[in-house]
Amino acid sequence: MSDPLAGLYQELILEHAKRREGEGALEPFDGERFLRNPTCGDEIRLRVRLDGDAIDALGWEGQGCSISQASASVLAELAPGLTIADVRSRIEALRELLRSRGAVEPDEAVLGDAVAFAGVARFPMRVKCAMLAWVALEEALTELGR
Amino acid sequence: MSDPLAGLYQELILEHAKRREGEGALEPFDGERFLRNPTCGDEIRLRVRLDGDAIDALGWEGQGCSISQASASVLAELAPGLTIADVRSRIEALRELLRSRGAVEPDEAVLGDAVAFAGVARFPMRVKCAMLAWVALEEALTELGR
Amino acid sequence: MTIGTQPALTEERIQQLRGDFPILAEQPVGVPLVYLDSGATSQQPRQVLEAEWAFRTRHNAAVHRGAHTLASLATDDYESARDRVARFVGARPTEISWAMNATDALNTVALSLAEANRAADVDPALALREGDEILVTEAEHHANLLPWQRLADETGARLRWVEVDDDGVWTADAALALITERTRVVAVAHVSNVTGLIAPLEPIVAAAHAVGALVVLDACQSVPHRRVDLGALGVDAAAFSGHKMLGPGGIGVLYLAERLGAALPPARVGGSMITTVTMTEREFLPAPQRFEAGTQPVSAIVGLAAAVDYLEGVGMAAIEAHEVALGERLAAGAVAIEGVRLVGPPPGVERAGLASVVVDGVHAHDVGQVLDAAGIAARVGHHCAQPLHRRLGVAATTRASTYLHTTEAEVDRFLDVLSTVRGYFGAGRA
Amino acid sequence: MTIGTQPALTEERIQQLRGDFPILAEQPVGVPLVYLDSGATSQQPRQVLEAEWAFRTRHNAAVHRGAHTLASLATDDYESARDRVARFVGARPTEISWAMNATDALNTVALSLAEANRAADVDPALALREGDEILVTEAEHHANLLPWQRLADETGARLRWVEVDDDGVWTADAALALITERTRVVAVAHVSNVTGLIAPLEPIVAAAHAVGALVVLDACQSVPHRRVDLGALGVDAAAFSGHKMLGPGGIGVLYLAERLGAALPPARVGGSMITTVTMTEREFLPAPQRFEAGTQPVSAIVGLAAAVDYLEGVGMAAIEAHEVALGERLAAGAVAIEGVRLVGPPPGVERAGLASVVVDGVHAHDVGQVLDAAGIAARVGHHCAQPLHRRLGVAATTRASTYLHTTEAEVDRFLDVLSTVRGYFGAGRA
Ligand SMILES: Cc1ncc(COP(=O)(O)O)c(C=O)c1O
Ligand SMILES: Cc1ncc(COP(=O)(O)O)c(C=O)c1O
Repeated sequence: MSDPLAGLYQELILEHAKRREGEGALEPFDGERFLRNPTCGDEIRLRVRLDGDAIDALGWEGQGCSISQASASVLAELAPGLTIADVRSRIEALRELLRSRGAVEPDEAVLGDAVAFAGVARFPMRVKCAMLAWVALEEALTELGR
Repeated sequence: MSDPLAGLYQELILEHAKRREGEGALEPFDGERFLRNPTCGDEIRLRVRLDGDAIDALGWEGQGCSISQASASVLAELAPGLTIADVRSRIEALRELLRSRGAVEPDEAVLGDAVAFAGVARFPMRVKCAMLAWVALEEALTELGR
Repeated sequence: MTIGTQPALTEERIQQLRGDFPILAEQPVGVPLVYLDSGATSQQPRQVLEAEWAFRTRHNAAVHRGAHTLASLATDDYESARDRVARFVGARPTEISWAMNATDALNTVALSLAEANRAADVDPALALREGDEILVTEAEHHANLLPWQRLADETGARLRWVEVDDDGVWTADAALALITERTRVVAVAHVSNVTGLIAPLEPIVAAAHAVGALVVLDACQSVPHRRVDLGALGVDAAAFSGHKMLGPGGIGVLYLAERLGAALPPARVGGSMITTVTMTEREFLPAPQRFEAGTQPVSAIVGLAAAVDYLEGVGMAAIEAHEVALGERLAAGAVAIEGVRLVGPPPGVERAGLASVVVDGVHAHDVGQVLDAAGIAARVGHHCAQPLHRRLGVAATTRASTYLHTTEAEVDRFLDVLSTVRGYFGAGRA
Repeated sequence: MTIGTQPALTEERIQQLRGDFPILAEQPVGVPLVYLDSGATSQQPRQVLEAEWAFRTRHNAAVHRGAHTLASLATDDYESARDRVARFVGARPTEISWAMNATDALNTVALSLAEANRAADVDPALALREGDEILVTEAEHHANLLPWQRLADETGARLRWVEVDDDGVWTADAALALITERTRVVAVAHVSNVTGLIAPLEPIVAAAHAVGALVVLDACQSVPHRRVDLGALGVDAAAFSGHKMLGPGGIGVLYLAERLGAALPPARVGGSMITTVTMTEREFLPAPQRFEAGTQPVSAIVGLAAAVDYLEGVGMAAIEAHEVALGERLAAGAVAIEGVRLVGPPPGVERAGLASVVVDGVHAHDVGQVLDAAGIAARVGHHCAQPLHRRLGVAATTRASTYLHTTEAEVDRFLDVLSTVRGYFGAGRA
């Protein structure tokens, strides 16, 4: 395979796309958000359960490309146990990384497995795929007033 | 004045534009036609009275540029006394001359003073002005079934 | 070898034509570009660019307005372009008016019918009432579906559709069964942009006209790729886009057969399409000017006429033969790959020069990415045909679409890379 | 000398800029071209042509659709152009969508309001009912009159208009007297294309908003020639055309303030503006995509952004100062000629860089012909403003309109030739 693709589809991503961490309808839940990427038809329905100021659990159902599915899986692994404020700042960090076109260095301490999405920054058409689950969580929290 | 203009505004045209032969509301009349050139707002209301197979008289009212006014005047001078068939063929001759972009030589025997419009053929935007009264007569005759 | 009066598109001839398309020498990902997305938008030969450059630097002015010489030169270019485009599709010049794109042209027909329907003295030929029907197919592009949905909603008419089978194919019989005395409009794509299916127009036009219905043709994927004689087909209206036929963007063509153009009110109103305007009243010019409100995209129209000249120079019969062969090669090649599902007519049945496929277990977006990395520009998504994709049971497909400059080697390269996709994503492994 | 941060348009600077406009070196009638018809359509600098050439030969592809690299490059160019055009007029990028021309943009607003009005649950802010009023002026271009006439006819609202005086001038007071609780829409030209009058917008916007009416601005003659900040003006919608601002034809700009863009349904429907489509239902994307059905004129949009860059490079303040001075020179020069009547504000009152005149006893078409023979391209006719001309008591006027490349010498040449017209036709002689 040629170089650019390897940057995009890192092993970790392909692996998460198969593992689908957190897939399933979470019950009970506090917030829910359905998002759709009209360009390619990616869809996600994401549910979040809170525990005070922290994320207790995430669950998602959806279909889409490997990037969007992997990204949901990574998020579902990363978020539980973190405070809402912390999760929000990590969502922002991923957004900044993906929009940087390669100018920003990913920080594994902040992003966890999501550092693997650094390569997406060079593929502007895929940024929405990688952000889909994360934006869904962000909007679910906002709807909850958190 | 520069050359091209002299070709367009021949003395005969400027003279007819002032003389306005046939101007006025003809009474009684057999056919009438109102035409408008939307590009420049030229208007003409032309009436025709027939005498058997021949044109008995023409009358017109209108406003417009010197070309359109002169052309109405020339027609009003030329047509009376001619047969309908003859007038129609002369209208066609003027049309052919004006659309020729200079390729057709005008025939004074057919067109009378309208030979002066030969220069209009080089000004495509003015062809409609020069044809206005003539088309009005043609359409008035057609409406009369003649 | 010649096809019609033009040389066939042999490998040699194609290589020669490719020299006219500057973009084909670009390497956006660092390897030679294989452009298989002409169905979305086509690339422009130098001749089109040069025609526009000449117009803009020598004759540019407002047309049909001023009396000055520049305006006269621009008007000549403009009307000459209309004549050439009209001749290209077997239309009279007065049957051709301009739009922003084909979508705009199709909207114009539907909006104009809605406007006609609101008139106090509705022309019975144009009237749409509750109980009337508008017929489309399940495979339509959104551009030839949404305007009719809305017209149906507004008038109370019912939208009906010809269903497709599991491959996305529909038949003349299915269409004819739905054309009844209630049918007022039949709107259909000449060639499907997803399946490559060529619509069985002849019986449909006959049946529609027998019940007094209008036939509106979405000719976006036909006019660029094969000889289409709209007059001979007998459709009432048709739409296509310059940017899909080697021409510039920003120019769509609306064909309205003389009888319809004379009856239809305009969708857009404004300057250059009127005879008399007062503060409360307006009277319109006859077609085509009636449908050309405001300053038209004259440079793009000049470019489109240059594209038409170019296509005629190459020969539409030669282009069609070449692309039909490439379509067959794509279809046959796709079904030969394990885990790849072909949409549309099977190999051996005529299709246009395009093919859409589904790769088992791999999302189309990922397929497109693997192709792109190999320099292959193909299109992934629902191709503005969501109902069709829903019926096929997939969110998205991957489409390769050809044009006169496409080589067999490019098609083979596409098929080659396509065959590696499942392995790459580990699909098919247990 | 500088104006704002840019050098003033001195004779020397203008000569330098003229070098960018290839067409200004043409001689369509064999003498140097004096182009005084920028108000109808402007000429394009090489920079605009080159930007489009580069786009079409290097990045051309369908935007916002494919996943391939070419499509990504095209999308970047497209959105960057939107950003630049938005910034140029003080708008957010999401407030800018594309149209075929300004006429199309104005029709879109009126058609969308009609569509909103047909909805089951009409947004009260957009509702138009019998007894409601739409306000325009008697001086409007047909593009900003006919769509409102039709909207009034369809909704039962009443069209009212601000009357003009014998010179074609109207006042803020006259407008304010007509803005009442019944007013739902005020549609007005920022700068008149016939009189050069600059509309007193501030009090009108305030009064309209105080009664909850929308303000729609026809910015065709303002945005190209002076700095316009649509956000600061507070209008709800605005329209202008690329071809009048050094850009290509085939691209109009529709500005919809965020609150209106969020509420308005689309006029055109089709691909690329939807989220979900079934055979009977459709859901639309938010603005601006909602208003961009089908393939957009991407090359023209890229060209328009290059035009905007060029205008900003020259400096809008410098352009405005130059053209206001030329407008004054035209007006003062015209009234000094015996038998010539000036339309619009008298000399000494600010006007845009254009002037329309009537030559006693000579039809405008004949005036234009004499000018043309001298190489002067001016516009004759009703300039798509028949009601205004009817009020002025003339069928047609002769208009000279300037741009940044117009010199004082060109204006003087126009005035010189104008002063010979009556003599030529023997008008004024007894
Ligand atoms: C004031 C005004 N409004 C509207 C228009 C219409 O613009 P367009 O023809 O580009 O649609 C024009 C130009 O003709 C104009 O000057
Ligand atoms: C079949 C079909 N119809 C309509 C369209 C719409 O064309 P445009 O985007 O040029 O308006 C397309 C192309 O996208 C198409 O393929």
